[in-house]
Amino acid sequence: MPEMTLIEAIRQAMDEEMARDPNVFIVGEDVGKRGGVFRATMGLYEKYGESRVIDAPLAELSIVGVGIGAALYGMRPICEIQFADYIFPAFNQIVGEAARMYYRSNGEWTVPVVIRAPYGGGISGGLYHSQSVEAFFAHVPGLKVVIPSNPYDAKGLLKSAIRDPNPVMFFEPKKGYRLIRGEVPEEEYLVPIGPAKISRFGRDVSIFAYGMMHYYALQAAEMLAQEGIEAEVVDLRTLAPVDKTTILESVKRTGKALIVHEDNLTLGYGAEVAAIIAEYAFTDLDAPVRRLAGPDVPGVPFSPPLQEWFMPNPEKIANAARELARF
Amino acid sequence: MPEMTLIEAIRQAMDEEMARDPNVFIVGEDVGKRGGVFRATMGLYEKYGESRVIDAPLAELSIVGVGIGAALYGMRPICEIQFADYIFPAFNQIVGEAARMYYRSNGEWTVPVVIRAPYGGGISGGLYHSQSVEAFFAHVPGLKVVIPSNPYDAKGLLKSAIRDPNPVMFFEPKKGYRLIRGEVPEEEYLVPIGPAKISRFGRDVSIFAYGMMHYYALQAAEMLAQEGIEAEVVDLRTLAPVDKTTILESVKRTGKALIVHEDNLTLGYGAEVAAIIAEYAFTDLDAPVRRLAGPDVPGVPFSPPLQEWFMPNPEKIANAARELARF
Amino acid sequence: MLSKETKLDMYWTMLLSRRLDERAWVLHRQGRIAFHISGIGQEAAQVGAVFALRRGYDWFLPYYRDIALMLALGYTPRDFALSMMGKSEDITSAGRQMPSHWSLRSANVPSQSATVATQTSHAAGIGLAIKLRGEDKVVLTCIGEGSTSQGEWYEGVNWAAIHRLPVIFLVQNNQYAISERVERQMAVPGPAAKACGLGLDGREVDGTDIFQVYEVIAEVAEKARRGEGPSLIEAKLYRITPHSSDDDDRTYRSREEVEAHKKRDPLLIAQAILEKEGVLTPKKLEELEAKAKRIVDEAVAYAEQAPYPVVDDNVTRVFAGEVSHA
Amino acid sequence: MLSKETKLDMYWTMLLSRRLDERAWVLHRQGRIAFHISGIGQEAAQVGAVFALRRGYDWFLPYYRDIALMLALGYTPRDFALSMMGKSEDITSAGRQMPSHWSLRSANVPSQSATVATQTSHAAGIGLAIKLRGEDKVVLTCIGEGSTSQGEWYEGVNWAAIHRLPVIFLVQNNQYAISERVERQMAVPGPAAKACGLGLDGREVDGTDIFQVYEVIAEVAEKARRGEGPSLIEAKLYRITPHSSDDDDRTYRSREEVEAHKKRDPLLIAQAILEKEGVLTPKKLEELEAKAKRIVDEAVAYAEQAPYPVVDDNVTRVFAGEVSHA
Ligand SMILES: Cc1ncc(C[n+]2csc(CCOP(=O)(O)OP(=O)(O)O)c2C)c(N)n1
Ligand SMILES: Cc1ncc(C[n+]2csc(CCOP(=O)(O)OP(=O)(O)O)c2C)c(N)n1
Ligand SMILES: [Mg+2]
Ligand SMILES: [Mg+2]
Repeated sequence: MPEMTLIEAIRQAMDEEMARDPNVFIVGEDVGKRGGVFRATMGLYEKYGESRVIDAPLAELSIVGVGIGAALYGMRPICEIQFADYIFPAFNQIVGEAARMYYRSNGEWTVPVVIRAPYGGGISGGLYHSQSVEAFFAHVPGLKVVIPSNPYDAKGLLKSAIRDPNPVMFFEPKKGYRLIRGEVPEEEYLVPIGPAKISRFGRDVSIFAYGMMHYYALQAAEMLAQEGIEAEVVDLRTLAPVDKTTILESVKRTGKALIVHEDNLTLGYGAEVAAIIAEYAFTDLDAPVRRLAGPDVPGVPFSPPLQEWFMPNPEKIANAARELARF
Repeated sequence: MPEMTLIEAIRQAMDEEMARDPNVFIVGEDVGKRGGVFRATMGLYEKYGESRVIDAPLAELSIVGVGIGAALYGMRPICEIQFADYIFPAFNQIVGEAARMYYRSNGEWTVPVVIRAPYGGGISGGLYHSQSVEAFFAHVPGLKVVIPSNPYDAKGLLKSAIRDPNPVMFFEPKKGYRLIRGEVPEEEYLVPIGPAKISRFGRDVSIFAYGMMHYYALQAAEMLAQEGIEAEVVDLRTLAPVDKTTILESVKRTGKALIVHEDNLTLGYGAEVAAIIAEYAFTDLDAPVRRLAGPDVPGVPFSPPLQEWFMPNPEKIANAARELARF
Repeated sequence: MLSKETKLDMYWTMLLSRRLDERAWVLHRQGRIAFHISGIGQEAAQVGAVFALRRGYDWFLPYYRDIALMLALGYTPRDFALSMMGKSEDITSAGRQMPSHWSLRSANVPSQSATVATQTSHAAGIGLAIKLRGEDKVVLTCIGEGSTSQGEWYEGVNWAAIHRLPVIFLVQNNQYAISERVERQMAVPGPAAKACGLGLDGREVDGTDIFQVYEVIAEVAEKARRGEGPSLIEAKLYRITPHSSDDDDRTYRSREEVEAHKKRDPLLIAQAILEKEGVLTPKKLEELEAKAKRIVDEAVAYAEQAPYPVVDDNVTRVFAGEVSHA
Repeated sequence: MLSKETKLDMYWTMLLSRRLDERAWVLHRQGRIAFHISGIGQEAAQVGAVFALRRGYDWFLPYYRDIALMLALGYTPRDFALSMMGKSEDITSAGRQMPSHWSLRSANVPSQSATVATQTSHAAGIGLAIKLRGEDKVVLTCIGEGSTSQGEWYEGVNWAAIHRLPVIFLVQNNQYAISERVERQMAVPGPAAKACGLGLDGREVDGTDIFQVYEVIAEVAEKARRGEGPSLIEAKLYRITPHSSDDDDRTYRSREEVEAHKKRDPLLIAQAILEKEGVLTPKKLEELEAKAKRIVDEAVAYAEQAPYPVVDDNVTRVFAGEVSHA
């Protein structure tokens, strides 16, 4: 199987779906000749032309609003938001319109739109090029929220997202774009939206993570294994709808839960996972439910030591998991 | 002490603060001659004139953005969003700008703005006039989030909010505007932003709520008392920053926690309260942490039986608390 | 040239809308419905626009005052009555949405929210899809003049202008946004004046004259079909009623002002034109009035006995594709 | 009339900005800084505007390319170097923000984010506060032409137009938004043409000629002070560098195009004017160049040895008023 980077897998997913379905098109800032500021759409403008790879005006609200309109008409738009940080101007369209169209029309109208955005810190991006925004959207019924942690999943999940009749928020850990490599089959495959994946089995403590933090969690588990602590690592992958079953089964096995994300702690995605565990796995627990997250400050600072302080990393994850395992 | 309604207390708070500080002004849709669609600003246009009670263009983003600008200059704007449902167009300004100004400038700039919005369901408002939006903002470091449940607190907290050097989101349970009455002292007072309040002591189960749900929780506690179940009711009042101490002390006493809100369940504010309890009160707990919330659908439906199904009420709260007390 | 039959049909649609709308106010006063928002005074703009387009083919993104527009598209008084009362058979949303939040798949009317201006970029997106597919459909989207203050509105129109999309932006300028007059919304005389800054054709039309509206919309629709891009049409009219059943307009405008505008009632103007042309006789008018009353009576009676939605699986379903909608 | 000294001072500010900006590119190539975004080619518009206003009195909401504007306001090369390297003494944010996210309390420059167009409504709000207090201050806010596609921008300008606020909206039209040409952003020839739809004065100026910019801004500032409202000024210029240190502009524009524009370098244009007027001699120029080099060298040297911020209580503090900022 060929190995490729995360961003190559994402590009391949779009390429294949555009070849398969003439209704699929891309709209976003600099997605055309430039191929996207991260090069996710590189080569697609040349291959599919400017009517299917559309350079949008610098206005996220209408990138999404126009996408919704085209989707209502039967197209399959992929809206690229250049950085997740710039998704807020489109918040009203995503939360108030895309998420509610199916429900409010009693199923008469659907909005099959995919909204892709690179997210996350650790890239010296400061407050406005580092943000994690998944919690806002995972709170909204009617949206699916997907975050891949590796090329295989990224490709399979993005293809599923493009075919999904519902709006899907697809957040890509940009620090991993070129860092994370993995095998991707040549033949066509899909990864279903919904199920989480246990990416490493263990009996001592469950670590729940996604995106870049899942990549780090696996590294932390390696470190712990050398100390004799067997961490189970769960890649949540689909944040909404949440896969309660996998989460609860894992906690049943280990009795201990650590949730990791780079988004800030308060009402970050970990709050929901912790709440689910506290309600439905109460009798399985033999330690407090722990969250390791970005601190509650308004964004990732730019300066190296401050960024380092903000971001969870394999060491911090290992420390938190170790402490929990020893509880 | 004179008795008054929730909305009268809110109006009085603004009136007093405008009289006290010439920098305080109101900006929003229909706040002038019309006195606001809920009449919160009734009489203030006549008293303070059109330069201090400003009818804004129909555009929430700039209601907040203009408020932020004026606040940077040293004014104390109160921005009224006509319904909480219409706050999303201003999301970028609130989350990206107001919340971060102090932090990103290392304290050089502050944004003393109050953003008021009526929220909540049960008023036949359907998907777009019923929403609870507090969880989005409570997730954002740099914002204070306040929800009063009675006239006394509403007045005291709003006056504190207006004097606060930070951006404060002030959400008002609109179903209670005229329904909830209470005594309000003639003399000047403030209620500090921060502390929750134990509004009824009990030993069997803690019910955490705010706004309209707190009003219902007290009614539920009355019903339970007749059955011999003593529920403790905690009015969270300030959602951000959260008052962990009061929450944890209450759980220590009762060993059982029920969190109630009308916002939908997943990643609603209850998730954070549950996660805090699951982490810091683990050894005090003798039952699963329970959440009672609006179902995970994209908004409160309009039709009476559907609205009834969506909304928590005293009976539903009593049922959940009873079950928990008997665990 | 419009045929006599068509003219009569246009008049009839306005009349039916008016009588239905008036009945809604009565039902609200009687406590039989929770809410009403009115299109009275705006029927000419709405019906004139629809008749200039191809029903069942072109696309429509209306706003909450577009009762008459919806009736012209095939939505019935019974549909409206069911929706007002939140009954299960409400075809727009099965009772989930407040009334006047339209949706009608059969007439290419996507579901609308209450959040003003959100439909503008949807209209552009539909226009883009039409252009991408090389079709000759046209999109009409309506909005109030106050709502053109939203950045949303501007962004949607800008898209259509840049890509020369087949979209007609019809602004129903009724001079108020709840209590706020148009001078609080913009520093230009009216929405049509905004067109020059956006790079599309902008025109004003007397929105109380259904035939003038028809002419203008027909003309710009033809342009759109020829690939000559979008237009912004401002229909000047007046909101004769309070903003909604929750409003009390005496706090912000005089009775004299409202009375003066009632003299420019679009229904009376159309009636006068058609009487003069001999299309409408007193007898015909009486017939139509009786028919409208009967239809509205029946609609309300039907809706009142119709069942409420029940709480079942359907009510918790938030995603398409979980069941097959065969 | 500008004095010789002032003209020389204007030139000097442009020159210093240019040399500092060039050094940033070098530092980035050397891996000594993480990021740079350039103002090269835009200095005339920025410096011309500041000199037409009252520093320390009027208010400024710049955008990320406004290095020269900031230097004109008293921000120093050392300040910039500290910020580029995320050092503790960075006066804009103590290392929290990326470079070029300006803030300078002493010069009435509120802290800026990276999210384009957000400063526009802030500028209107400051203008409103000035008007409410009856003062004669003026607000200048800058933005790129691409960013005027944001609904945000429109809403902010609309406020200023409605209330006739003392705000100057300076659009630096450098013809690209990253890779997208202005035709992808709007259906009018340029941002100045948007003014007619918003109801304010709109003008174009040659943004490569510092003295023309000065004249126009001085004139509209005077108008604003007299209570005659806001203006929209489009400075036509060209982005000579790639968008930022992360960009590769060869993917979307030809080298010939860029070279052609280098001939309209605002620094050379100002130099030619001043040489012709006898204000600038070869000797003086040499002096200034040497001085600029010295200042930039020192700034970089200082910043490189300066300490990083430490993780202390200050870094977790998100609310004002928890401590007294005495
Ligand atoms: C984003 C948003 N903000 C506020 C409202 C509340 N609201 C409903 S209608 C209305 C006035 C609309 O005025 P206009 O656009 O002129 O339309 P009209 O009602 O006069 O036809 C307002 C403020 C809303 N629906 N959406
Ligand atoms: C809301 C938002 N979306 C996207 C970006 C990413 N971005 C930064 S600069 C830029 C282009 C801006 O172009 P223009 O306004 O013309 O200014 P210029 O950079 O050309 O000076 C983009 C898309 C951003 N900063 N903010
Ligand atoms: Mg109106
Ligand atoms: Mg540009």
